[in-house]
Amino acid sequence: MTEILFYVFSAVAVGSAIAMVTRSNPVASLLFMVATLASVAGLYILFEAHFLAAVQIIVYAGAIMVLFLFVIMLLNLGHDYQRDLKGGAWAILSFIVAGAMAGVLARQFGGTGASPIYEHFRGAEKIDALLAEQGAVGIIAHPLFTDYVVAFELVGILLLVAIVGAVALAKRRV
Amino acid sequence: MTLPLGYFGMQAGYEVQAAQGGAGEAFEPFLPGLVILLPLLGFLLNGALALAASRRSADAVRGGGELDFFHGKERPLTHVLPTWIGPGVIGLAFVIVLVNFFRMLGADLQEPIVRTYWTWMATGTLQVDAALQLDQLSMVMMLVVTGVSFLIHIFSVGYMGQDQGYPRYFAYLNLFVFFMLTLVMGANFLVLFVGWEGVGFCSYILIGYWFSDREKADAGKKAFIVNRIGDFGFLVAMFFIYTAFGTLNFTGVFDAAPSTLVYGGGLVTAITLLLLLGATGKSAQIPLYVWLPDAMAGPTPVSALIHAATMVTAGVYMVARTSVLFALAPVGGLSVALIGAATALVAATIGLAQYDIKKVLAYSTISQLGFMFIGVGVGAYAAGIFHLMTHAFFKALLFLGSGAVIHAMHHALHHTHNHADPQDMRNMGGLKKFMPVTWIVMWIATLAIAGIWPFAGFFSKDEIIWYAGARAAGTYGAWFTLIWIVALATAMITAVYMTRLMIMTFHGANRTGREEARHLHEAPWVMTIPLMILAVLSVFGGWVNVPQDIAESFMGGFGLLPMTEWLHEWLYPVVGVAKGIQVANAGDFSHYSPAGGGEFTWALMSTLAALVVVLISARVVGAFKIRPASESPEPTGVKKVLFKKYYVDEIYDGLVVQPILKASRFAWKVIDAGVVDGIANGLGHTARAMGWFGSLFQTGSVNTYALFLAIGVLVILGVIAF
Amino acid sequence: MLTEALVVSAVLFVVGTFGVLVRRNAIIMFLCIELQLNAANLAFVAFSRHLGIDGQIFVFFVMTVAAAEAAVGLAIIIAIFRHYQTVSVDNFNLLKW
Amino acid sequence: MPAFLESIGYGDWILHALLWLPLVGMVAVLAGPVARAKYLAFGWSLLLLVLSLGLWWAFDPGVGTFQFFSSIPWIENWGVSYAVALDGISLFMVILTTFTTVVAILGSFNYIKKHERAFYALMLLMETGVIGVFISVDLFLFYVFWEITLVPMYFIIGIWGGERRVYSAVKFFLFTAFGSLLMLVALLYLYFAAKAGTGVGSFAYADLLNVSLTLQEQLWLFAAFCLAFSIKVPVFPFHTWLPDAHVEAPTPGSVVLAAVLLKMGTYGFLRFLLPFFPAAAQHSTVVTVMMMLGIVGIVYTAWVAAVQPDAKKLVAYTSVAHMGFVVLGIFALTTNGLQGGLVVMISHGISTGALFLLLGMLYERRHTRLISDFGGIGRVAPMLATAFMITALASIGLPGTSGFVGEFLTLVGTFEARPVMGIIAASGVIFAAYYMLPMVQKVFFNALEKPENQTMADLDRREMVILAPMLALMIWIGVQPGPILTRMESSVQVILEQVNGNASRAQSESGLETQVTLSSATPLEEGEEAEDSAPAHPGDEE
Repeated sequence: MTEILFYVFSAVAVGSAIAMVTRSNPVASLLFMVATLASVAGLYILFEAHFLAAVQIIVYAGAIMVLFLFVIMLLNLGHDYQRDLKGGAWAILSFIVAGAMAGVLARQFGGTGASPIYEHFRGAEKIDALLAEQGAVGIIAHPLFTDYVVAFELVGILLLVAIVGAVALAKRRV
Repeated sequence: MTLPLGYFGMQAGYEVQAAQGGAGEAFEPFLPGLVILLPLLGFLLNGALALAASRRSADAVRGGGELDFFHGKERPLTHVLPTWIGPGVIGLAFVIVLVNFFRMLGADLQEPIVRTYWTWMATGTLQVDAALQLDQLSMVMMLVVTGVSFLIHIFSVGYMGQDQGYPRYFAYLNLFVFFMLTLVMGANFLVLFVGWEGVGFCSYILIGYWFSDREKADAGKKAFIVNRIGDFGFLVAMFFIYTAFGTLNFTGVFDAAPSTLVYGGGLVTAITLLLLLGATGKSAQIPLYVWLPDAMAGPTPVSALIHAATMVTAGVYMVARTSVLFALAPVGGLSVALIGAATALVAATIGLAQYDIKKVLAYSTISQLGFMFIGVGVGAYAAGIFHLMTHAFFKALLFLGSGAVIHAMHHALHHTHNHADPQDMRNMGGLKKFMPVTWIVMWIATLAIAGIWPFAGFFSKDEIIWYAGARAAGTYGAWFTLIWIVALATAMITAVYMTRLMIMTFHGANRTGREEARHLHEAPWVMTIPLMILAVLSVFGGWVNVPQDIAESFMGGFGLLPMTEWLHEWLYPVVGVAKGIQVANAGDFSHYSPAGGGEFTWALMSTLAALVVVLISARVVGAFKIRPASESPEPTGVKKVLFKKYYVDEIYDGLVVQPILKASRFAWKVIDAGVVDGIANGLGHTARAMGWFGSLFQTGSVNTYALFLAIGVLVILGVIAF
Repeated sequence: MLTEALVVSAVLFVVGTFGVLVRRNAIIMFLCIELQLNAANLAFVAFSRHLGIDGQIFVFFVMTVAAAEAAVGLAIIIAIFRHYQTVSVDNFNLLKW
Repeated sequence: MPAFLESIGYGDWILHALLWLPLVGMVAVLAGPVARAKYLAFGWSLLLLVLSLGLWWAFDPGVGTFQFFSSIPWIENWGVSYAVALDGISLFMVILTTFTTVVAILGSFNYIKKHERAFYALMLLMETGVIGVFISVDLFLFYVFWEITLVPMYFIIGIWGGERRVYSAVKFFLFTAFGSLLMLVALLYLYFAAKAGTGVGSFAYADLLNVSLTLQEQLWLFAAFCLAFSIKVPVFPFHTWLPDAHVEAPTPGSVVLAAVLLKMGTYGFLRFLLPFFPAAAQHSTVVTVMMMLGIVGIVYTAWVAAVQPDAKKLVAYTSVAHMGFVVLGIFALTTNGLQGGLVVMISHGISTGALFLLLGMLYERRHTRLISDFGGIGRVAPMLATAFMITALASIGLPGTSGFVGEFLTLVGTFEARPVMGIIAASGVIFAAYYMLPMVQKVFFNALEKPENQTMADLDRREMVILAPMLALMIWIGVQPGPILTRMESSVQVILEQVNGNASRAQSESGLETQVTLSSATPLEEGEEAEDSAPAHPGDEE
């Protein structure tokens, strides 16, 4: 079951990602992106990252993508769009570079599992135990407010600065 | 300055050890440092006055006018004090020198007295002291320098009295005497070199004394640069001496030289030839004589002091001082004599065709310096110094006399606003009735320089010619014979051009113009008294060194000349070593005569010949129809070549000066700005081109940057993966 | 399943990269970058299953930064659009030399 | 005097004071009012001069090695320390620096009209940098100060310069920075080579002195150091930045540049190049090349100088000629040559500094540097003309002035080592007259024709105060150089011993080491290995 779900989610994620990149209509792209994000959230669930999956749906697919949509609409890019894919040699060059990257990454990740690094991959049971003990939120929250509390605070400040910056930038000059 | 007439028990020749009378007492020098310090003090005082005066006149110039210091009721203090300070310090120095001289006379001085004041330069290996040396040679030079300087300073009081830069003039003149005394008193080569360059510098500022006149400033500059060429030779000679001996002290070098250096060896020959180069620069010999005629741009007393009596004889002094080295290098000595002979002849022939009275005297000086070079070159060092001394008397007299003439001419022409050249002899003529004193003393000097008995020049010149002939018997005999013949011929030419000068200036009809002639008058006493003193010296100065042969067989009988070969005896402790080396290696030929006959015969013949030449040329020149300069035609033919000084200045300009200038411009424009800077700028341009190439990747397009980024990531991934 | 998830992550990342390279629309480029971030997130999550919970913490931070980035980035795009009346990056090429 | 200095512990604090007090002054100048900036800077630099003069008595002439040594660890991991000391060579450079700074600041009172505070602050910063260069005995520290000096000079030329100031400032900066970077590379190589030898990384002068290097290595390192110093000096083919920089720089900038900055190059030759790479420094070809370059510098630049229409450029070229004498004297590797070179450095600092000041005074009056714009100035400004004449004579080395002592000793030293070179170089005395006298004549002599020259003012009191000590020094050093020569003699001997002693050692070892290096790793790699093993002996670090 998990396996099947994994492949389904993966297929949807990759397929809609490709569609997102190739669609000319920004709104269509955006919607495909939402689909990708949702499938990735599904993958998260498969990996027992329930909290992240929820955040992915709510914040990413929900808030951020809506923000994008707002901007597209605000700038009135939803219609009269023109095809903005670069063509010709440039596209071929990009494809070669991206393909080469994919090849290298695949070679790196798609190993047989005989690589020594996989020897250490024996932590799943431990995490399951923790999960059972602390719950999906607790398992994230605990380290976040202990070991990573400084980073957490800094990220908070970053968001504040981003808000101020966004307001300042987007504000219409009077 | 007359020398005390003491008779020293006398033996002819050099082989005999010179045992002076009254021997035994140690020589105790009297304040030798003060001799040098006094002129320096004078320079400082006069210099301060000069600056004060210059500031006043500069204020006037800035206000748009000219300040005439003599316009007011009385002369300002800045123009009064130098009259006393300038000659005063020199006079005091002369007195001190005289005291020392008498002390030295009474002592038996075999080794020079060296007074060390402080260590000048001392490195780990080199030690040079600021030290002065007193011996017979420097004593003679000190007497000549201070004595003649003193007279010329007094003369200058009259001659320069109305010059606006009066204190500046005396400051320079005092500074010159300071350096000249340093030159002759220095106890090592480097102190000598201080004076050597110092007098060159003073010559530069004194020639260019009227610096607002471009030609005069040019002449000064030329003198300094040409002198520096000679100084270069001297400098290199010092390097050789230092590396050979490890010291630059005269005593150290000369004591060690006979044992260290090989007779006629390459090292000593190189040293002597380099010293000779130095001497040709300072003493205006071929090939570096060209500055001296131009140097006549300076005030006439300066020409008398620096360019006749003292500075230009520094080369002769130096050769005599380093006589040991020259004796060890026969080729060096021969070169000195050859250069002297060539210079004597060339300068004398040029002197035949000049119209400027000072130019004639300038070439005459060069020619006479050539004689001195012959003297020191053939090994007759005492004879060279002897001629140096007598020449100082009569040539200073001639220059000062010409100065008096120019002074008078200048005033006369000034009164009538005539712009004719006051120095051109064609504008003179018949001056004897206006300036009888000058006329008489100048004739005395002329007879002296022409070599007529019993005037000073006769003895000194005759002796040089005699020794030149005597060397004809030894090695390089053919060369010495040539030198001897040239010297004889030059002596005759000397008589011709000097007679021509006298006739054109003082005899015949007056050519100044009627109005101008009314303003011609004799110079004031302050100028004529030095002339008269010098005239006395020109008559009797030669008697300090009468050849024994002549003294015994001719004049000694009259009891007129109590001294024979006194100067030779006096200088023996200094030049005796050199003479000994020469005799030991080349043989003694002092009594050889190339064409037979004894010293007395030749002396008689030469004085008669000179007399005849003077009389004949007086008649010939007197018969010429001379017109004032403005009406005279340009000289033609041989006369033009002589008048143009064999075009030597033009040749030097074309062969040396212009090529160096061109090379300099080439170095600047092509090499420096072109190649060197071009390479530097080229590197800059290359960097720029590379930057431009790199900037092609900066398209400004995000996609492009993203692609580069992706390629970079790919490369890093590839490195990790493979 | 780890290997497979990593391959998916790689594919998503490369697709995002390709999008950044070929799209001219600045907003879509942004979306592609978000895609790349998600690809990375996926890898993190996949690893966290085996190596510990820290991977998820990183994903959390990445999301926060992505949000901030999106806010500022979109604001910039709006500002640029006001100036040029377009969001095609071909027109924004003044940043050179 | 020595007793008094002893009682105030002079030797303990003087070097630190000289190094850091200018910075305090700089802050004070920047913080103070604009109107007072120049007086404050002048007073401060005068204080420093007075302080530094104590060195004259406190210094022990008999000791050739470093005196007043003090060292504090700075970056311990790299073996960098704040180490300062003084010997007979740097003594005069330090005093020359403090003296020149006073003169330059006093000479810029009327010249600098804009950004006065910044200017005087930069002058004081320069003083710190230059003194730092001369007293550092840690190569890292030395390099830091070496680079610091670039900054103020760059701004002084670039802000207060003439029309082409930016071009000149950039040229100056690029030329010198280029050489410095190569020197940095060589310095690091030397550092690692030393670390490989001893196992302890250190930039201290004494530690780097005895690094054993093969002849091949020495030659390469020598080349890198030599290039950096040669550009600074500047030696012949690298000299073209100097005339441009001098012409465009404001008067005080030129004075400092000529009097002090150029000396950093020759000081580097003496302090680092010769003792560090003795085998290379004695290598026959190297010596020949360096001496040839020195001679070319003397003769060639003299010729180029002679045809310059711009008086300041002329003097700038004469700087190159004088520095050619220094290079010649240094590479003669004789006592006379080295001491002569040092005296030329001092003499050139004073006389050329004075020449630039005088030209600056002329420029302030007439706003031109072209020789042809002057003429007959001697009549309206006799004091100026007299001062110029004396300075020019010192510059061309008339006996009795400082220039002669230096040039003579240099030439003697050169002649001892290479007679032919000595003779060719001696011809410089002719060409010195050839370039200087026509300039003097065209500016101060000849007719006073141009109306704008006729109202020119003579020296005022401030200018006389500037020039009087310089003129006095020129004559004093010319007449009585003994005290200076004795103070530098021991140090020069030490350097010569280092060159001769180390060279023989390096040569005896080089035969062995060349074979080793041919087959095995280069020393740099050895150094890295040693670095890895270094933590194994933590005790060695201390």
